[in-house]
Parts: sequence; C-alpha cells; structure tokens
Amino acid sequence: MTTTAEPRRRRKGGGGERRMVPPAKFTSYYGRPVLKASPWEKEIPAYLFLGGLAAGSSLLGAGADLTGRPALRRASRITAFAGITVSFGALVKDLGRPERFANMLRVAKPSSPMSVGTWILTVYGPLAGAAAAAELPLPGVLGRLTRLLGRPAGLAAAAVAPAVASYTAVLLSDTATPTWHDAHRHLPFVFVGSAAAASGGMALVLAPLGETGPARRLAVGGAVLELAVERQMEQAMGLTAEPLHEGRPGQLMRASRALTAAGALGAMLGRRSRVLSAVSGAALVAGSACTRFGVFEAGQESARDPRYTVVPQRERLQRRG
Amino acid sequence: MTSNPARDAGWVDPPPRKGFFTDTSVCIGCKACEVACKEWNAVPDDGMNFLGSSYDNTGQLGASTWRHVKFIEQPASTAVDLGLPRVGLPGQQDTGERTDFRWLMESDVCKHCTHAACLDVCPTGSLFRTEFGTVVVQEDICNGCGYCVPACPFGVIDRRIGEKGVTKNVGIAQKCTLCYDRLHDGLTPACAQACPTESIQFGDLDELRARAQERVDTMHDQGIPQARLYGADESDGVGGLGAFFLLLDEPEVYGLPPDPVVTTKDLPEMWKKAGLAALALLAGAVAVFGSGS
Amino acid sequence: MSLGKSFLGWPVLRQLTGEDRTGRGPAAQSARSAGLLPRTKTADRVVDSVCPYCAVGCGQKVYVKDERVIQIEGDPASPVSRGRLCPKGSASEQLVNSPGRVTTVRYRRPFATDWEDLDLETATDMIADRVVETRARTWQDLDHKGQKVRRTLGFASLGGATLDNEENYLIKKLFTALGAVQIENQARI
Amino acid sequence: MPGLGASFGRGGATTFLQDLQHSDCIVIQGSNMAECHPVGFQWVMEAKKRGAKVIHIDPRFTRTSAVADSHVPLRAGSDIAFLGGIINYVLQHEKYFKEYVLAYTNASFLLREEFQDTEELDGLFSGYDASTAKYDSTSWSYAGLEGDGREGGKGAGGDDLGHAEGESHGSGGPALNPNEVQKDWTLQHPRSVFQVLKRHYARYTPEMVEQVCGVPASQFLEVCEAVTANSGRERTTCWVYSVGWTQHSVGVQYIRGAAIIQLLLGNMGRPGGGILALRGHASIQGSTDIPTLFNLLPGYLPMPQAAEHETWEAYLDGIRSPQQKGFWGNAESYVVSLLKAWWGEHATKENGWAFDYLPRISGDHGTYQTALDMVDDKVEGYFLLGQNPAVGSAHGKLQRLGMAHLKWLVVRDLNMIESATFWKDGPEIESGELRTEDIGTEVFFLPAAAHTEKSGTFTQTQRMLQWHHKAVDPPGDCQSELAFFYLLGQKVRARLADSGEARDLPLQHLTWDYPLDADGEIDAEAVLQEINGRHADGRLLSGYLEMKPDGSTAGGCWIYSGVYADGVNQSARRKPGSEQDWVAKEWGWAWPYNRRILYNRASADPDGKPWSARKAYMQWDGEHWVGPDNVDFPKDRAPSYRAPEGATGPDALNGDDPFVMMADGKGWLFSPSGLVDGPLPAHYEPAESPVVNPLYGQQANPTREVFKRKENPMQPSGDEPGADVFPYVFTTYRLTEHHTAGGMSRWLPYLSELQPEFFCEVSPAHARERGLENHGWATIITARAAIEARVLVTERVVPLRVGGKVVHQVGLPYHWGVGTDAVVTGDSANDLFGLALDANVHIQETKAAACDIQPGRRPRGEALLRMVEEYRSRAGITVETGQQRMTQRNEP
Ligand SMILES: Nc1nc2c(c(=O)[nH]1)N[C@H]1C(S)=C(S)[C@@H](COP(=O)(O)OP(=O)(O)OC[C@H]3O[C@@H](n4cnc5c(=O)[nH]c(N)nc54)[C@H](O)[C@@H]3O)O[C@H]1N2
Ligand SMILES: Nc1nc2c(c(=O)[nH]1)N[C@H]1C(S)=C(S)[C@@H](COP(=O)(O)OP(=O)(O)OC[C@H]3O[C@@H](n4cnc5c(=O)[nH]c(N)nc54)[C@H](O)[C@@H]3O)O[C@H]1N2
Ligand code: SF4
Ligand code: SF4
Ligand code: SF4
Ligand code: SF4
Ligand code: SF4
Ligand SMILES: [Mo]
Repeated sequence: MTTTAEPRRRRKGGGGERRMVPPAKFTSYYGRPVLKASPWEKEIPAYLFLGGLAAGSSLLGAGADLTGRPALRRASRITAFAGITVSFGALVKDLGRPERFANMLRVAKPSSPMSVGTWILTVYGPLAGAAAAAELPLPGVLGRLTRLLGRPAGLAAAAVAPAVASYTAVLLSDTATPTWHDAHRHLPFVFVGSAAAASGGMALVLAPLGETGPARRLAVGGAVLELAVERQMEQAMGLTAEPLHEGRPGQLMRASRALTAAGALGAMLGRRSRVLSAVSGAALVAGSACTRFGVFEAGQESARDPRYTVVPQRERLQRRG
Repeated sequence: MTSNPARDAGWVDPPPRKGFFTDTSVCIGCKACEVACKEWNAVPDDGMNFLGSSYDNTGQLGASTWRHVKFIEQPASTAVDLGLPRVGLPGQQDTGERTDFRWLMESDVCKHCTHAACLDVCPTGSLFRTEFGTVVVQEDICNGCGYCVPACPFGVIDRRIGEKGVTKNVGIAQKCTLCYDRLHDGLTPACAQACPTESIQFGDLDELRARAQERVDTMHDQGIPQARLYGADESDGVGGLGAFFLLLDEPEVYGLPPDPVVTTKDLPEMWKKAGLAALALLAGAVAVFGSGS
Repeated sequence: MSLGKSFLGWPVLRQLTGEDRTGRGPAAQSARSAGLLPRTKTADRVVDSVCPYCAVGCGQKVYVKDERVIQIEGDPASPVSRGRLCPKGSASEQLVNSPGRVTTVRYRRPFATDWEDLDLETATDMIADRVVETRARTWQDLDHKGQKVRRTLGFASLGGATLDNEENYLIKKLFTALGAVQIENQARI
Repeated sequence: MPGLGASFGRGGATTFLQDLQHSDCIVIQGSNMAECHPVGFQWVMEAKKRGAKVIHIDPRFTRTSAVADSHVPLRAGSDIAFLGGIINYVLQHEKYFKEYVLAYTNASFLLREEFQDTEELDGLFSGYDASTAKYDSTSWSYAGLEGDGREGGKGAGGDDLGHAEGESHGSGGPALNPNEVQKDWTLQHPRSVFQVLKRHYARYTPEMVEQVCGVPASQFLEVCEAVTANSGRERTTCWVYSVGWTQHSVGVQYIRGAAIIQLLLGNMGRPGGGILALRGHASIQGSTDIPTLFNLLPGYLPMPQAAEHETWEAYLDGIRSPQQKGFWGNAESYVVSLLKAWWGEHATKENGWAFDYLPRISGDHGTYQTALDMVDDKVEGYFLLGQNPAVGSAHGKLQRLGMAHLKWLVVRDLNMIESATFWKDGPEIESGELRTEDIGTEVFFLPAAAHTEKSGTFTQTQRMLQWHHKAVDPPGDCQSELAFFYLLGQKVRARLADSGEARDLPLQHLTWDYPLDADGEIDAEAVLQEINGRHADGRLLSGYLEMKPDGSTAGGCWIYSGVYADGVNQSARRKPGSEQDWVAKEWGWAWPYNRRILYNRASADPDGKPWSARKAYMQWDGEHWVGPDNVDFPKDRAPSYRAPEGATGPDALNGDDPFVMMADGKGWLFSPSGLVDGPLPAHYEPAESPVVNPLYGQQANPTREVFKRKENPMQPSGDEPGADVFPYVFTTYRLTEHHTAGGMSRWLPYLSELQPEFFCEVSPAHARERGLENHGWATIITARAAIEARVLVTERVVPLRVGGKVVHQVGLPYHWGVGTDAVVTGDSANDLFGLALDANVHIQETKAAACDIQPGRRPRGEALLRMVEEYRSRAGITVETGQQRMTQRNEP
C-alpha cells in the first residue's frame, strides 16, 4: 500500500525518544523517501568540523601573532594547518572518484557552495600552510623565507578564515535536505560559533595558561553564540527541527549542548587551572564536533523520512491557498 | 513561449527546448521504459529485490534506475477527497463490495528542471545544461562529490555504488540524460520510443504543454476531475519541469514532492547570512584580542 | 586532467570569455559530451527483424557493428507495433548477447553428476545414431489391435512456437518421414 | 483453436490488431492483454481514445483492468455461465441483429428430433456413452441429413479416435453435406437452432450468473447493455481472449460462447468486430499452421488415423465431404500437393500419392500422454526444441520424472534451462525422490541460434507471416533448428540409404536437398518456396486456388500458398505503415490470400451493400467485391448468385454465404459436428473446484481427458468428501516482465530485476483468514505438491460470493523454476497441477484449480513429501478420486 498516516520509522535503535511535534498526517509512496539523503559518510561532518576548527585557529593564530603570544600562535597555526589538511583529505576521500578531485577547479560557480568553498580552500590552504611552516624549525634560507612569509600568510589566512568557517553552513543548507535547508538562516551562525568554540577550546588544550585569554574568550563567545542561535534555529524551523532531537542526531545534539555548555563554563572557571582549561577545551572541541555530526545526521534523517518533505510543502501550499 | 534555460545558461541560438510529457492515465505499467533505458545506456541492473510493494521491485530512481515505474493501489473513492489521510497497509482494508478501485502507474524520471538544483550545486561542471534545455551529467567529468544528490528536490540523481572495475561508472553520479546522444542525431529517447501506449511523449516542450493542457481539459469533460498536471507551470518553485506529468492524484501519492523548490532560490540569502556570520566571527576574533590585552 | 590538456579549453576561461558566465552551460560541456552520437549511428548495418517473444510480432531493427549486435529497437515502419516494444522486446539485445547464454555443446553421460564438453559434429552423429537405433527398436508396422500404423513411438519432440515456420516445416517433414508421430508444441499448453 | 474453427471455419484470429481501433466496445475476457500483448494493446488505447468502452473480465484486477473502463471480477473457471448469460440476455431482450442472424448463421436450420439438450439430460447432450466417456454426435446433426451428416467419414467423436480430432479445423470447418437441410425462416420452429439456443440458455439468468461467477447481477447487466448497445448496423464490438480461456477442461467451449454472441450481434467479418484470439509465442500461430503437432499435417489437414484412414480414399472421404460447400471442398488438392512436396516423383497417383508413407496415429499422442509413456519406459528419446516442460508444462514433477526415465534427451535452447539440468538441481533432487547418480538419461545440450542469427518467418497472432533477416552469425556451436535438422536428416538418411527395409522408403524418397545460402547454410527462402508450392514446371504458385489434385502441383502448406506470389517473398515486405491505409496489406503477408479480416463478405448486407456507412468495409460494386482488404469470398461472385443444384466446393457457395470454409457457408450458432464435447457451450465446473455446479447435476466436463494413475492424483471436487481440504480457487498467469517458463527472461538481469521472486497474490480478507503477511512467505498445497512463494496482499484480488459462500482466489504467476543457472529462480506453480485436459485439444487445465495456502515457507527434503502425503490422506485421495467423468445425479 502506498498510503500511510504515519510512516514506518526507519530508525534502528530509536524506539524510545519523545516526539516533540504531533505526528503529521500525510501520504507517501510506501513510506519511501521523496528525496535522496546525501551519499556522504562521516568524512563530511569531519570535514565541516575540521574546517571550522582550522578557520578559528587561523584567526587565533593571527591575533596571537599580532599581539605577541608565540605559543598560542604556534599552536593555532599548526592546528589550522593540520585541521585544514585532514579536512581536505576527508573531502577527497569521500569523493566517489578521488582521483578526479582536480575537476573541482574546472569551473568557478557562484551557485555551488562546494565550488566556492573549493576555491576558498584553494586560497586558504596554502596560506594556512605557509603560516604553519613558519613555526617549523627549518634551517637556512628556507627557514628564513618561511619565517618571513609567516605573518603575511597568517594574516591572509585569517582574512579568508571566516569564510572557511561559514561557507560549510551554506554547503549543507543549499540542498533539498529539509533540516539542512530549513536551517539556512541560522546555520552559519551556529557553525561560526561552533568554529570559535572549537578553536578556542583547542587552544586551551594546547597553549599555556598565560596566553589563552583571547582563546578562552573566543571559546566562550562562540559557545554562547552557538547555543543561543541553535535554540532559535530549532524554534524557527518547525517540523524539520524534529530530527535534531530524535534518535542518534538527537543524542549528538544533546551531547553537543552539554559539552559546549560545560566547556564554556569550565573555560570561564578554569582560568587558573591548566587541567581544567585543557579539559574544558577538549569538551568544547568535542561539542563542536558533535554539533556538526548532529546537524549532519539530522539532515540525513530528514531526507530519509518523507514526512519532512511532504508535510511542510503541503502546509506551504495550503498557506498559499 | 516558455522560458529557455539553455539560453539562460549561455547557449547562443539553442534549438527548441526538449522534454517529456508523461501521461500517467494511459500508462500500463509495462516497464518497457525502464528496460529500454537500461539497454540503451548500458545501465547495470539494480539488484534482485522483491519489495512487496505492488509490482514495483526497483523502488526508486537512482544511479542504476533512470526510469522508474511506480504502482499505487488505492480505493478510488478516496481519490476525490483530496489531501485527507488514508490508512491501510495491506491486510487492513476491508473487502466486501469493491466497486471502485484504482491501480495508478507512473513512469518517473529526472525532471530536467528549468531551475535545476543538481546542476547549480555541481562543483565540477559535470552537470550542465545542454542546448536542448536538458540537464545532463557527464561521466567523464564527475568526481563523485555527491553534492547533487541531496540538492535535487525530487530525489532523482544518485552516486552509483558497486564494485569498482566490475560495475561501470562506480562512484559517479548518474541519472537520465534525456538521451543526449540520441538527441544529437534527432532520435527519440529510448524510453519514449519504446512506450507502447504513448504514456511517455517526447518533443518540444511548448507543444507538449499545449497538448497536455488539452488532454486535461478533455479528461475533466469526461468526468475525471482528479486529472491534473504536475510541473507544467513555470511559476512553480523550480520554474517548471522539462519532464512533466499528468497525474490522477496528489503528487505525494506518487512519491513526488507537492511543492518542490530549487534550493538555490534561497542561495543569495544563505550567502548573505554566511557573510554576516563570517563578519561576526572576524569581529569576535578582533574583539577577543582587543579586550583583555 | 582537463587542466592539463589545453589551458584554453579550461572551462573557467571559457566561462570568463564566453556567454556562459555562471559555468552551467556550454562552458562546462566536455569535449566528449559535445561529440556524443548515438551508437546506432556507427552501426555497420541495420537488419530488419521481428521480436522473438510474443505473437504481437513487433517489428525490430537490429544494429550490427563489428559482427556484433549492438542495439535492437522497435521498427517505426511496422503498422502493427509502430516502433514500440514492450520490456521483453526491449530486452532482446540482452537476450542475444546474454551473459549467461551457453554457446557450446554440453554433454551429460548417463549417471554422471556433471556436464562435460563435446564436439558439435560428434554430438550430431551420436544423436543420429540414437534416432536410428531407437527407431529400429521401437518400429511398429501394426499396432496392438493389428491396425496399420507404420510408426515409432520410441522418441518424441516438444517445441515449435519459438521457431520459424521453415524450421517447423523441416522438423515435421523429417519426423513424419521417420514415422515419429509424438511431435508436440506449445499450441497444446 | 477449434472453438473458432467449429463456428466460423478457421482456427485463427478473425481480425487484426490494428482493427481494434475501430471497435466501439472491446471485451477482454480470458486475456490480460496489457500485460501479455502490451504493444498490441496500443490499439485498445487508440479505440479508447476514440470513445470506445473497454471491459475487462478477469478474476484479477490486472494492468489491463487498470486502464479499462470497467473491470468485472469473476471466479476463474466460470466464464461459460457468464457468456451464456449474455446469450440469454440478447435473446430474451431481442437484441440480436436479426437480418445478419437470418442471412449469415444457421439459426434457421432445424435439428433432429433425436437431439436432446443438457436441459433434458441434466448436463449431458444426447449421444453420451458413459463407458467411453464420449459422445456419438449423430443426433446433433441437422434434420434432413443422413447418418451424421457426413458422407464417408465418421462424426466427430464418433469413434475411439475422436480425441485426436478436435483440432483439425484450423482452416476448414467440419465435414458436412448441407444441401438438404431443413430451415424455418421464422425462427419459431421448436427444433430450429434459434429456439434450441433460447431454451438451452434460458436458465442462464443474471441471478444464475451471480451465483456461478460471483459477479453481481447489476454489474453483469452493465456488460450486457454495453455490448448490445455497441453492436448492430452502426456499431461493432470485439471480443478478445487468450489462454485465460483455453486452459480449461472445457476451454474450447468458452470460445464457442463468444462466437455465438458475436454471431447473434452481427459482429463477425466486420471492422471493429470479430474475435481476436491473442496467441502466445512469436510463431505459435505458425507452429499450428505448419504444425509440430501429432494430429495435424500442414494446413490443418488431419494426420491419418489407424483403421479409420486405411487407404488414401478413406482418408480423403474422412476429411471432407465430396458434396460440401466452400474451399475446404478442395482438400484433395491440398493433400496431394503436400505429398508431392515431400515425396516428389515418388508420390504418384498409382501409389495414392505415397499416402502410405505417412505414419498413423491412434488416440492421443499429446505431450502429457507422452510424459506418462516416458514414466512407463515406452519412450527412449526426446527432443526439446525451444520448450521447457520442467517449468512450463502442467504437473512439473511428472515431466521431470518422465525425463529421468529416458535413454536420451536432446535439449536445444538459448539458455541452460531447467529441463536440461533437472538431473542435478531439480526439486526432486532436493526432496530426495531422485538421485543424480541413479538417473540414466544421457543429455545433449545443443545451443540454439537466436532470431538475429537466422532468417525465416514467424506467423504472429493475426495470421501474418513476417520475415526476419539474419543479422550476425550464431556464436560458438550455436545453430538454427533449420541447420540442425537439415544436417540430422542428412545423417539419418545416410545411415539408412542402403537399407532394404520398407520402413525406410519414406526417408530414402524424401525430398531433402535444399540449396545453401551465401553462408553455406540451408537457405530458408528455399524452404519457404517449397511451402508456398510450385507447378510441375517449377513456377511458384500464386495461391492455393492453383493447387491441383492431379499431381501437377506441389506445396508444403496450402494455406501459406501465396506467400511467394509473383516470385516475391511477400512475408518480407516492409512498406511502412505510414505509407498505407490502416489495413496495411503491403506489410508482411497474412494467410489466407493476405486477408486481414476473415469472413469479410459479412461486412456487407446480403445485397452487398455496407451495413452502414460508419462500418463500411467490403462491398459489391456490381462486378467485384471491393474495399480495403482482399475479400474473403470469390472475388466476382455477385450477392444474388445462387449455386446450381449439385454444385460442390467453392462453386456451391451462394452469394450470401460468407463463411466460405463452412460446409454450409454459415456461421454456426450450434455446431452439429466438429467438437467432441457438445454442440453448445454448457457450464461445467473445473475438474478441481470447491464449488458444486449450480446449473447441472453433471459437475465437470463429462468428456474431459483424465489419466487415472498414481502419478496423477486428483482432488475431490464440489461437495465430495475431502474437497474442503483444498478450499481455495487458484489460477496461474503471466507478468509483463517475464516470459513463460523463463528461458527468455529469467536469464536476463534487466527483466529479472523487475520481478525477481515468485509470489502469490491474495486478498486482504484472505490474508487475514490465513495469517499471511505482505512481503512474507506462503506455502501453497495441492494433491501433487507444496510450493512456497512470497506474498503480495492486494485488493486487486477480491473474494467472491459464489452460491452463498465466499470463495477466495489465489493468483500465481508461473514463470519461475527450480534450478541453478538462471539469474532468478523459484518454485514452479506448475508443480501444483494434475492432469485434466480439454478433450478437443488436449490442453491442460491450468487456469482454475483448488488448493490450500498456509503462512510460512515450505518444508524441505523428505518433510515436504510428508506434508503433501498428509494432505492427500486427509482428503481421502485415491487413484479413483476425481477421475469419474459422468457425475450427473438426477437420472433423466
Ligand atoms: N509478458 C508476457 N507476455 C506474454 C507471455 C509471457 O509469458 N509474458 N506469454 C505469451 C504466451 S505463450 C501466451 S499463450 C499469451 C497468453 O496471454 P494471456 O492469456 O493474456 O495470459 P495469462 O496471464 O496466462 O492469462 C490471462 C488472464 O486470464 C485470467 N484468467 C485465469 N482464469 C480465468 C478464467 O477462468 N476466466 C477468465 N475470464 N480469465 C481467467 C488470468 O487472471 C489472467 O489475467 O501471452 C503471450 N505474451
Ligand atoms: N500454469 C501454467 N502453465 C502454463 C501456462 C499457464 O498459463 N499457466 N501457459 C502455457 C503456455 S500458453 C505456454 S506457450 C507454455 C510456455 O512454456 P514453454 O514453451 O515451455 O516456455 P518458454 O520459456 O517459452 O520456452 C521456450 C524456450 O525456447 C527457447 N528458444 C527461444 N528461441 C529459440 C530458438 O530459436 N530455438 C530453440 N531451440 N530454442 C529457442 C527459449 O530460450 C525458451 O527456453 O507454458 C504453458 N504453461
Ligand atoms: S530533477 Fe533533480 S536531477 Fe533532475 S534536473 Fe531537477 S534537480 Fe536535477
Ligand atoms: S557528484 Fe558529480 S555530478 Fe554530482 S555534483 Fe558532484 S561532480 Fe557534479
Ligand atoms: S531519456 Fe534516455 S536516459 Fe532518460 S530515461 Fe529515457 S531512455 Fe533513459
Ligand atoms: S513504457 Fe509507457 S506504458 Fe510502459 S510503464 Fe513506461 S510509461 Fe508506462
Ligand atoms: S515487443 Fe513485446 S509485445 Fe511486441 S512482440 Fe515482443 S514481446 Fe510481444
Ligand atoms: Mo502460449
């Protein structure tokens, strides 16, 4: 039969969670999805998360460089480069044809966030690399050259970094995936908040207490932004927010909130404790990762269940009359 | 005159836009279209899976099913009270006197949207708008980034899975090409050519739309008020479909979205919000160093 | 890859210099796509045929290249089918080029558990021997009621509805001359 | 298809697919046309587009029903009651086309006083012999004729060989001498065919239809109204059937039912009318025209029968009456030409044209009898030439057990079908009934050439021959049947060339030299030329009218004569349809004489004028018959022509005798001869039915062929004790996505993926009753086997209220088989059936039988056999069960 009042829930271990919105009545074709969930696997949320981490870190690195915080600078530049490298690696790995990655540069399409993003990464990556290279104890001319280029590269990377942190939100939102698309007004803020929290948190883990002030503030600010906007976002979204608190994505989002809130609190309280700082920082990093994985999986879930496609569209049609 | 997305995409003097009018009211669910498509395009089989959903065992459009015939069994009586929920998994319906019963069939395919999200988001230019106004994925270009997959508001395109070297084009996004190769030689696409009942009609989109409207009018006159066109309207969220349909029930009954919108419609706003967020991050970063030091 | 070939062919450059500024049309088209032609166009010959499945008898066009069938399509000229084919007719190419099609003689010895290979000529000779022997052994000039029958009931055949008229004709002719009457086909079932 | 032959004179579809577009109403009954003839179905859609009403009468709601205007679900096996109901409606409401009926049918002919109807004999006609379960049809003949109405030959079924005769009317009605028949033009005489018909069907009321078929009277009446409103001068209705009608133990009479309706309504021979018999395989029509069948020679000439046809003269007199009207009267020319084609100079007038070279048949040598003879070790060798009986034939187990008894088996096929591998992977190997090591059958698998790898003709459903050209060489060892049999013939002839045995003369004298084509293979065109026939001087015949009984012509199949008219291979003509009118005479070639609508003289009124402008087709222009078709009548015979006294053959046809193959030139409402199970259709229950025949005490067809053997256990039927063990009706059928036994579809991934598993279709109510779940498994059980299938619960299957109780029906597509070589495999529906055959044509009853169904998968191994045995014993089945043919309870 093609008609169902309530779709069969496809989730495997998701029996127990509470439904926030009453089950909407709708019709579907054997409960099959109308949309295709993206074929992306865990590499993609990892790529989102690491991109954010790198972007925030570049900003921290540049600030540290300008304000004379060498340890923070070093930690941040290396985090940024490592982050972006792994992020990039994850992106390539997820391709169906990794050997054809270069085709990304065939065209420059403003309509494609992935194209835009690739070009941004193409600019950002080498800059972040150059900045990180300056931190390496390289001898001779090479060393001098890298150190010379460190600052301009770091600054340039920082200039591009905010775009690196925020375009990934557009990347997700610019799809038909209901939860991602419906989040498009808020998701960039959630992601930059999350990026700030992660990079700040990472700095708390890596940098000595003395230099972590800005990182701490960035982390806390980011966490607050993320938590606040994420809440707002869910309220604005309606039905398609549901996957964000159900099942595995729900767990991830709850973990994200808990980790982020706790991390922020710890960061504020732990100003004097290296250990507490590091633990809080780690919580923030983990929280940020959970956000990306949570949002990612909620979107996948929303694409798999025809309810999230059909009901809002039906309502929209009814509103239009 | 319909708008011509080929011209919008930079084709100088393109031929008339080509498309499909699929009249589901005359479909006999024979699946010749599915097979003819596979034969022509050497699409691999999609697995031997008994789905228990009427006579549909291919399930959905995907990388290895570019035409897909859907089968909907329903009591005809409910077909008039539109929008109401219908219950009834097999085995729950009461039989007794069954006077009205319908078995709807629809051959689904890529819609070749006027505003095609898949194409918009493709970072490699693998997906492009042809001179015929169709949307084609180029197997020599696609790197399998997978972005087009969640972008499509109809769940059409997918990345092919399978064993590399055994199955053709594994990892590459695939969908109907509206037989781009055949169009180059003035041939009818394989699916339409095979269709025994002309449920699939191929031709110039303008003409197809006029013909479709006539058909709907006739059906209304014949006392079939449920007949409606889907995707023939240029003012809808995707700018109208290059492959549009005559349906006998609500779109979602056929697994089609009732009000599809091309995701890139909101892209300017997304970029704006992303820009603001980026600025906020930058400002924040400046601020965290500015305060405290 | 596309970068390597020729810088001028670089789509980004074509985007910048042509009409297709957004990279969604001609600029993104690959050389392969631009040159795509239906494979039927390259066929060495096109042969008129008829669908082998059912009795509608749809007209088919068989496209041959390098002595291989590369495509089978409906023949639009047929007044019966008007170029259309059902799923079976549409699958005819896979039927004749079937991956599972067995194209060599297989032989199973009495009581054997598996097939073995056999040369076609030998197989035909063996079958001719079997026919001659069985016929001689089971020949009846008269039946049990003493009526003239001039026949053998020692061997039989089944099939014919998938075969050409000319083939059925030869089969019927040969069997009748052999006196073999148990000859049947799908007409009965 | 003797149902058509014994009504109109020829066994082929009376019309052509494209003509459906001109129908005002199309009744599809016993056919699932959209699924089984999808491309032909475009013409139904074309008619619908023009406003025609399309009615589908079928136990299941199918893809045909989905686009029909109405679907009438009826109980499988109950169509005669439905058709009889329509006949009754037409007669009671005076809806018949009176002028047509009077002029072109035998309505006014009087029957003999001895004739007794089923009404009088509780389901039997006069002449039944309970000891042989056969009819002597003498009493069915017209009043005024002597004997059984045939001079010379015996009446149909009047001897113990009658069983083999049923199919001999593919092109030529039964023998009969019409000259002295008495008639009553007022149709009032109680013994007139018209009044007999009226009485016979008087009890087939709408209420009775409801009770037998499970079709509400109101729905039945809607069909009656639609059909009658769309027949007559201005409008025509077409009836479409296929094997949904033929595979019954009384199948031929289903077709007779439609024939009577179409004659009464005046729909025969007219555009948009007729009976479209949709045939099965690409050349199934061809394989009956040029028969690979035991009881026929090419062109529907009967095979000689032992005793009956001792001599050439006896044979000739047996197949046609020298006094008979019409073209069948020339049968002698056709037989002589055939014998000349086969034995050339060795066929002389003196030796009766080598008539004695023909073997004689005695009784049924059909495929099911042969399978039983295999079990009895009477048959040593078997050729399978494109058929897969292990899956496709009823009672699959019997087929496989039979083959396991053979000495040698030759399988020629495109794929490694189950019939070639049963010895290693058949179901009996799994159940332990057979062991590979114990099977002594020597098996040769010879790969066959596909249609693209050879040239030749197929004859499709509208009797049209179409040439297909070879495109490529066959791969590997693959070979056409043509090449193989030519070679086999040469080898056998070589082995026997010097034998002195009389039995080898037919082989030694056989014309067996064919030219080779460019590829060094036997030239199919040369064979087609032999079929077409030649004059003694070698010129090709232009048609069978040129055939002579004096040995001056030779031709392998008289009805195909003309396919090489003008020395041109007419079957290869491919003038595009778009460049011709809709009849498209210049595409291919249809027998006879390239006619597309048969009996088309009847498209004009007795005076030769069209019945109406709207339905004009052929008409008399004062000198000739003109119109878009080739007239099925002597071209220049005026409507007013009256044959002189004593004329015979074609010369005896009056100007208003449109049924030119019939002995009396008329369409037969009542068949005085030609059928072995009655002159009129009467409703009988299927051999295995959970329902008691509501119409007659006689439960099932009293002449059906039964096989009382332990290999063929039959179930109790009706109200016999134990019948309730198998409470459900089941039917078997096809799916668009597969082809028959699967040899051409289950090996192809593209078709297999569309319907990958064997399934059963049940209604939701039935599923509840038995606890079946959609997508789950079910086991279906009969006295022969238990098989498993996936479950599709669907409202497309409806439980029917029959005689006060609800009857559930189970639907089973029969395309799957057990083996290891196909892409998809599954249990075979045919394993469920026993053998009960229609006596006219020896077709098995695979459209209606009784079963039980249980949830879950079937047991494996020996447990499976135990399960079936348990069912048998619960139903009390013995060798006698279900084999009793006369069951009539009320002694007349
Ligand atoms: N796709 C496809 N096409 C085919 C074939 C194939 O295998 N697949 N096979 C070809 C061959 S060989 C043949 S013979 C034809 C057969 O063509 P059809 O006769 O159309 O095929 P079936 O599906 O066997 O039966 C037709 C219908 O008869 C119904 N039926 C069963 N019992 C009864 C009954 O008692 N009364 C009535 N009124 N209906 C009944 C069944 O529900 C079914 O829908 O198709 C040919 N075409
Ligand atoms: N229960 C049930 N049983 C039925 C029916 C039913 O409706 N219900 N229908 C019956 C009917 S109508 C039919 S026709 C039968 C069909 O039953 P079968 O004839 O046994 O089934 P097919 O699969 O068509 O077998 C034909 C075979 O011929 C092979 N073949 C094709 N072309 C050639 C060729 O050129 N040369 C050679 N040598 N082989 C070739 C194919 O590969 C295929 O294996 O089934 C009958 N059985
Ligand atoms: S339907 Fe989907 S895949 Fe097809 S053109 Fe539209 S967006 Fe692209
Ligand atoms: S998967 Fe291929 S076609 Fe789809 S967006 Fe990526 S590159 Fe383009
Ligand atoms: S147009 Fe061509 S590619 Fe598209 S579905 Fe039809 S056959 Fe397949
Ligand atoms: S080929 Fe035509 S009739 Fe058959 S399923 Fe496809 S659209 Fe429907
Ligand atoms: S294409 Fe289909 S309908 Fe036409 S002859 Fe072949 S099997 Fe029959
Ligand atoms: Mo058949």
